[in-house]
Amino acid sequence: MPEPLLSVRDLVVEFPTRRGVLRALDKVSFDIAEGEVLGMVGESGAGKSLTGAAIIGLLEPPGRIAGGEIWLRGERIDNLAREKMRRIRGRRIGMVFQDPLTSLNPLYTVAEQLTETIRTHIDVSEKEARKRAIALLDRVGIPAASRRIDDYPHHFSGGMRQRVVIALALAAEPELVIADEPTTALDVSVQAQIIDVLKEICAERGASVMLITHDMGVIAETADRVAVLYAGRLAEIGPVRDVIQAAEHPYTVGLMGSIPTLTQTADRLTQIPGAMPRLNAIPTGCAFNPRCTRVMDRCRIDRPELAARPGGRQVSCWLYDTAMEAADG
Amino acid sequence: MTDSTPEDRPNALVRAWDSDIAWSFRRSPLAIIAALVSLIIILAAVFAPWLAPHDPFDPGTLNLMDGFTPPMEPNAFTGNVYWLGTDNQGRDVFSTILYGARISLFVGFMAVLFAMVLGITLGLIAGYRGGWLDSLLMRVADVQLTFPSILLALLIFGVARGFIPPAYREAMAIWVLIVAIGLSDWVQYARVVRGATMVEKSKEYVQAARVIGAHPTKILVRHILPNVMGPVLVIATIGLALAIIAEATLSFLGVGVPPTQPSLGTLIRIGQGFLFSGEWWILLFPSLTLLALALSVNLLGDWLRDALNPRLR
Amino acid sequence: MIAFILRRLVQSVIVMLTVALVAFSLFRFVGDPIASMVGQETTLAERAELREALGLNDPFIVQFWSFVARAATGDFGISYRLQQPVMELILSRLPATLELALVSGILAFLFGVGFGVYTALRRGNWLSGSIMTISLIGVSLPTFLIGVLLIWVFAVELQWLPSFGRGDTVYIGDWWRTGLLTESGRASLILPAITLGLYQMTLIMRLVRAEMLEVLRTDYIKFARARGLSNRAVHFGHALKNTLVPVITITGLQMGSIIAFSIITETVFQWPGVGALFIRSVQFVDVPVMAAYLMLIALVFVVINLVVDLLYYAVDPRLRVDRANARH
Amino acid sequence: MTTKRLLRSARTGLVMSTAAAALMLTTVAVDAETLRWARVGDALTMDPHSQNEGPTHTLNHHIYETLVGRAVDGALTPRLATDWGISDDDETVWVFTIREGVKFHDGSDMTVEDVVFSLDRARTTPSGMAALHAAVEEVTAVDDTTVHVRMSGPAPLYVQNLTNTFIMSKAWAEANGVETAPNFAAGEEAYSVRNTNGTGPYMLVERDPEVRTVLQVFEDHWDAAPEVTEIIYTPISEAATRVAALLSGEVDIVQDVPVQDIARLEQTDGIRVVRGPENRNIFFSYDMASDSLASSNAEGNPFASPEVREAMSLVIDRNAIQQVVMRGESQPSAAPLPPFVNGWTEEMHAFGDPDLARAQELMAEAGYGDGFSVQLDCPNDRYLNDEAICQALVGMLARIGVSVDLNAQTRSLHFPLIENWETDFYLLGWGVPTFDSQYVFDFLVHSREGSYGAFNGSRYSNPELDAKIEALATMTDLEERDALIAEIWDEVMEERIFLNVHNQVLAYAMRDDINLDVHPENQPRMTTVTFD
Repeated sequence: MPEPLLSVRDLVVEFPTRRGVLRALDKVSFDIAEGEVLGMVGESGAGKSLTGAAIIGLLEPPGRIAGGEIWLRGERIDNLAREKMRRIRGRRIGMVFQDPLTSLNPLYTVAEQLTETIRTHIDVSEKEARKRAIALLDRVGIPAASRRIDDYPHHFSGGMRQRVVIALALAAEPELVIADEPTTALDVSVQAQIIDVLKEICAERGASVMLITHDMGVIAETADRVAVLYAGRLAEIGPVRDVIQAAEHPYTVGLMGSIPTLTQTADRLTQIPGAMPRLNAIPTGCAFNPRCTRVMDRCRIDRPELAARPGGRQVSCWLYDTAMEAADG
Repeated sequence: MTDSTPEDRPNALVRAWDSDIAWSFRRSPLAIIAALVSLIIILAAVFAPWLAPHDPFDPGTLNLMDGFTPPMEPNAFTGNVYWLGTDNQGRDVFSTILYGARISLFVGFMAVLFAMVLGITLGLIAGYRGGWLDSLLMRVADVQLTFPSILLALLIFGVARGFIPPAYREAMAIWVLIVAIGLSDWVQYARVVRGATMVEKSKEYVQAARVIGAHPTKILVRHILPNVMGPVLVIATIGLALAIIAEATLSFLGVGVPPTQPSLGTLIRIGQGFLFSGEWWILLFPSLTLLALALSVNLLGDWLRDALNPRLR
Repeated sequence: MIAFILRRLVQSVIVMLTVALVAFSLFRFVGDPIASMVGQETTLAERAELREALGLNDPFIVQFWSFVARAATGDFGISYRLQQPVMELILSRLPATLELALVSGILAFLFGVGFGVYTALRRGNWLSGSIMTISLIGVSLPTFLIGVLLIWVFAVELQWLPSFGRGDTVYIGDWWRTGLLTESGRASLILPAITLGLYQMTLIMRLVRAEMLEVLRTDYIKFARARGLSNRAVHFGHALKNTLVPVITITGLQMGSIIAFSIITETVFQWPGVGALFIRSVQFVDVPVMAAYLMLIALVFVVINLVVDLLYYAVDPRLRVDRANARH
Repeated sequence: MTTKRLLRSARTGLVMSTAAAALMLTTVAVDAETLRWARVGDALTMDPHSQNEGPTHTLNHHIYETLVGRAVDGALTPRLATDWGISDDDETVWVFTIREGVKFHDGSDMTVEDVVFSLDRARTTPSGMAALHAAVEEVTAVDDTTVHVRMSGPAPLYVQNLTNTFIMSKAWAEANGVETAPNFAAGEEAYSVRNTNGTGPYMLVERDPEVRTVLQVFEDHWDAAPEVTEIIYTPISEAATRVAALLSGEVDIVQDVPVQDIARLEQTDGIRVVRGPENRNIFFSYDMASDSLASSNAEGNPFASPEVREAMSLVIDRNAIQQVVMRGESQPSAAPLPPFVNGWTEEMHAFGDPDLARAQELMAEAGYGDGFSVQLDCPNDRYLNDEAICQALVGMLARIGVSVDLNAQTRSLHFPLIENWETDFYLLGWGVPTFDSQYVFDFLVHSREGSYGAFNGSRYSNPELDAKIEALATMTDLEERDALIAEIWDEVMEERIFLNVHNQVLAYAMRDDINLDVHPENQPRMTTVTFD
């Protein structure tokens, strides 16, 4: 098996607060292979964005990585010196944020922001950087890129701005792009275009993508594999087709109830009664147990670990405990 | 209130003690010291008549010959001893500071109250009515904001002098001062309240209230004021410190309370004349008191601002 | 752009007229100018005569109108006290005040921004905590006391710096007398500039810190970090520039305050500027000077507001959207 | 334009050089010939006749000269007049013999024509000096050295009025359009406000009102050359700053020394303080005539009661005010006139110890046993420690139940209250430039009518006394006149129109190698300065 591009092992992210330490990510492990698109889904507050922030090293204090490891192409990056990590950001891991309206500094032209990013990471002349920037804008689908490059962000529409943001994230040709809900803030009409642009350009450059979203439709269309987060824990991970068609974790099953409409988001899981627990009130055992339709006694006591399943899938649920299955069988 | 069971009270106390604000307070030594210092000065000022060994505002009890007694030393003529010495009128500096702080705090609190009431009222009106009235009020606020407060106070004093008959000027001086200082500080309250009002007024319950004929302003007040309490409290705290300093500054310009009933600022203005003459205590002690008071109130305001702004926590 | 400036100018004229009316009417109540104009021997009849000659008995509106009409041509009459044309008097004092205000303003701005940025970036370390606390002393003591204490320490005890006045001055052009070009002029400027600038510095510092913290939390800063930009580029290229937009506005508006507070600083340091002139004029009820001073302050505000608007315009491209849209 | 430029650059050069010396601070002993002189306020104008005001005269005395001067002891001395007297032929004519060989600063000779012109200018409105020359009918030059001043009647003391009336050049005044004193209402600046051409020992070389004035010695002056060859005159309004400037060596003489700093300055190395009585007394007065007081809660007018006035005089502790408020720097006195002035007596001056019991008795007798309230109006920037004196009185009066609201404010607000009869109770200081009691009577005692009683804030009006006061003006028999003055004073003291506090004592602080005496009218002459 080839070495994965990104490997996250038992990642723990904690927030110390005055009422004790909150564990926002609890032993999250997953890999992203070269050229792969990994979707990451979950309700708001499940820890999707935190995972992205932890990988790129931009957790906001007082949040901190309290355990686990993050490897990028065989190099451990979660404990790098600040300056070394900075060199990885943008150059090897790019990031696209949710809201294109606020992601761009309003006081600088697109050209200034692009060339600044390019020249931070690649030793090229101002002129060359500008040339690359124009090409990049052209590639992400900005019409008349050579003219519009000198416009300020507010001159662009939301969709166009997100294209600019994608161009910026890809400006230094990173190997991995973390896209944190790249379409949520956009008009429905342009969402698909943006996803297409992102997917195409990454594929073209061989960059892997970690696509964070709560839009199952996007995942279904775009991702190779999908990871499902619940209350800071990975519930299930596996190839998109398999997970969608035959979800194993009861939570995922509920989540997939929203798929048929495609446009519906997973924000409101009317299918599953109750709400995701707050971080300071995660029940013992399986975090999902109070809402689970198939809850067992054990779920309330022991926490299920992520366990391998056939077809490259992994699930953390006692339903699939090998010992149990063996006992059942 | 009246029907609360006895158990409710400790609960409320526990809740208050447990609240984020209290927690942040307990964790900030600076805030604790500042609060202690302000509290001590405020209490000392409030209870000045009981705490002060002398009543410096009762001229009949003063003995001029007690003047310029150094701290803790007997007076050359009368043999009287005063903790912090006496000033040029034979007033006990310690007592005068307590009574002076009383005046300063009174002016400060009343000026803040005046600014607050004016600002909140105008903010509500501007935010609720909108339209030309809003534009007008906000233009006035803009101009007001650029117009230096001390000039404004000087002008108000000028006008007041024209309208108040000479016989009442002295008695009215403190109120004129309060209005002058308060009037230069209402804009901030107005802006905060206006913003909150504009948000609230579009909400359904206000519309609903309108439909059923209830006076929406009542509802607005009930809903908006709790929302803006935080920022208003911060503005008011900082405003209190500013008002106390403004009063001191104005007394230097000859606009202020009568010297027979001096505020801290007036005491400093008077004490300043003794900087080179050797009677350092007349200047030092009132200045230290004012510094301690204004600094601790400012620090409290600072802390409050950070504590009430969850995004900065 | 032109429409914008025109609109501004119309507003300015209205503001100026209002200030003129306010100033003029207020000063009718400040005191009796005759009393300070004449000696103790002047008879009541002579006083009445002078009052009549000065037009002080005319109806209010007549006095106001003649005031505005003449003010529009820069004629504010002659000072009752110094018997000099008010305009000339003010122009001769203005450079002193402007130099003081400008130097204090620049000092306040530089130190305010510097400290503000530092305390925002190094939140929680002891030095920024100390800066925050110590800076509060600047706003917790009245300006006049700070001035007097500075004189005591630096002029009387240490004898490092002059205690009063402007030192040597030289003329630039026909009427601008500057103290910036001589050593004693610069030495004389230090204490008053500190006294005057301390308060503003604290304000600016706090504002910069608050704005900076706010900006540092924005998405575009996060995005800039995510692109691997250096801390330097993020803090000073991106965060600071965005912070400066509101800071410039407030600092600009504070210039008005600086000029007003120079009344106190100038009095303490016997600085020969318009502030000292104004407060002396108030004492002597020199109405023409007082009125002209207020008009001048109003004018300064109007100009500052305009400059701030234009600066805003230069710093924040979003405001230029009007023009761009207008072309489409 | 070129001349203007040249002048300006010359001026700049001068500023540079003089101030360069000032810059040395204490490191280098200042050039013995330059004197840096600071006081609280500036001269209002350089015009010799425009303002009858102390600081204005003080500065102008260095540039212009008067016919007669006043010595430190109050005696008249020859100046531009070498001799003067009432004509033997006509008792209404004053004869002045004018000094010869006197030159103006522009090089022209001073003539009797200039004297006549100057006296005429001084007595014509809008001159501020006109009131002092109200009795003059005509001024004529009799010959090259003699000038006659014809009065409307006998005026034995007229010469006393001349000590501040300066002589200026007629030709210069005509050339510059300042034939009359500047008029406030004229709306433009008169040339003479910032330019001078006198005969005095110093020439004006730089005039920046309220900032700095530079005088240089006039080489062609008729009198002996003074030791001080250059004067840099700087007003410093803040007391602390003024003292600081002296302590730091930035000025050589401070004229208005705050009383509390005198002792400290005397102990400071390198600084000496000289002091002397000023021709100015400080007193309280009150509305004695109105039916009731605007600011009082009392029935009727308590000040109308002689018992109340006596009680107040018994409760004021002048010695305590002198010792504490004035730091010993005053002459406590019950006499409402300075001791130099003709008419002053030891008897008027004397006062007993405060007698609280008797005062309380008197209050009860007057029907005010429970006291009353009243507002005291007080200036806070005119006299030495004026506000503190008022404050002290507030304390003393409280002991007889008089509850006083103190309204202390700037002079421009205070004095109109007296002039317009808007105050019930006030503080006033009075200087007597003529050194004669008549001046006091005219302004403070005579009923307010015509040119009389402008500062009679007590509303006191006594026709008999008025007649006596008016008679004083024309009496030539000085003994008889002095007797009448004593008679008037007896009445005034009896009525207790004034509650006098003290006479002011002046103190000048200076570098300790400078010698300068205190001038009773607070008009020090730098020509009299000598250096050790």
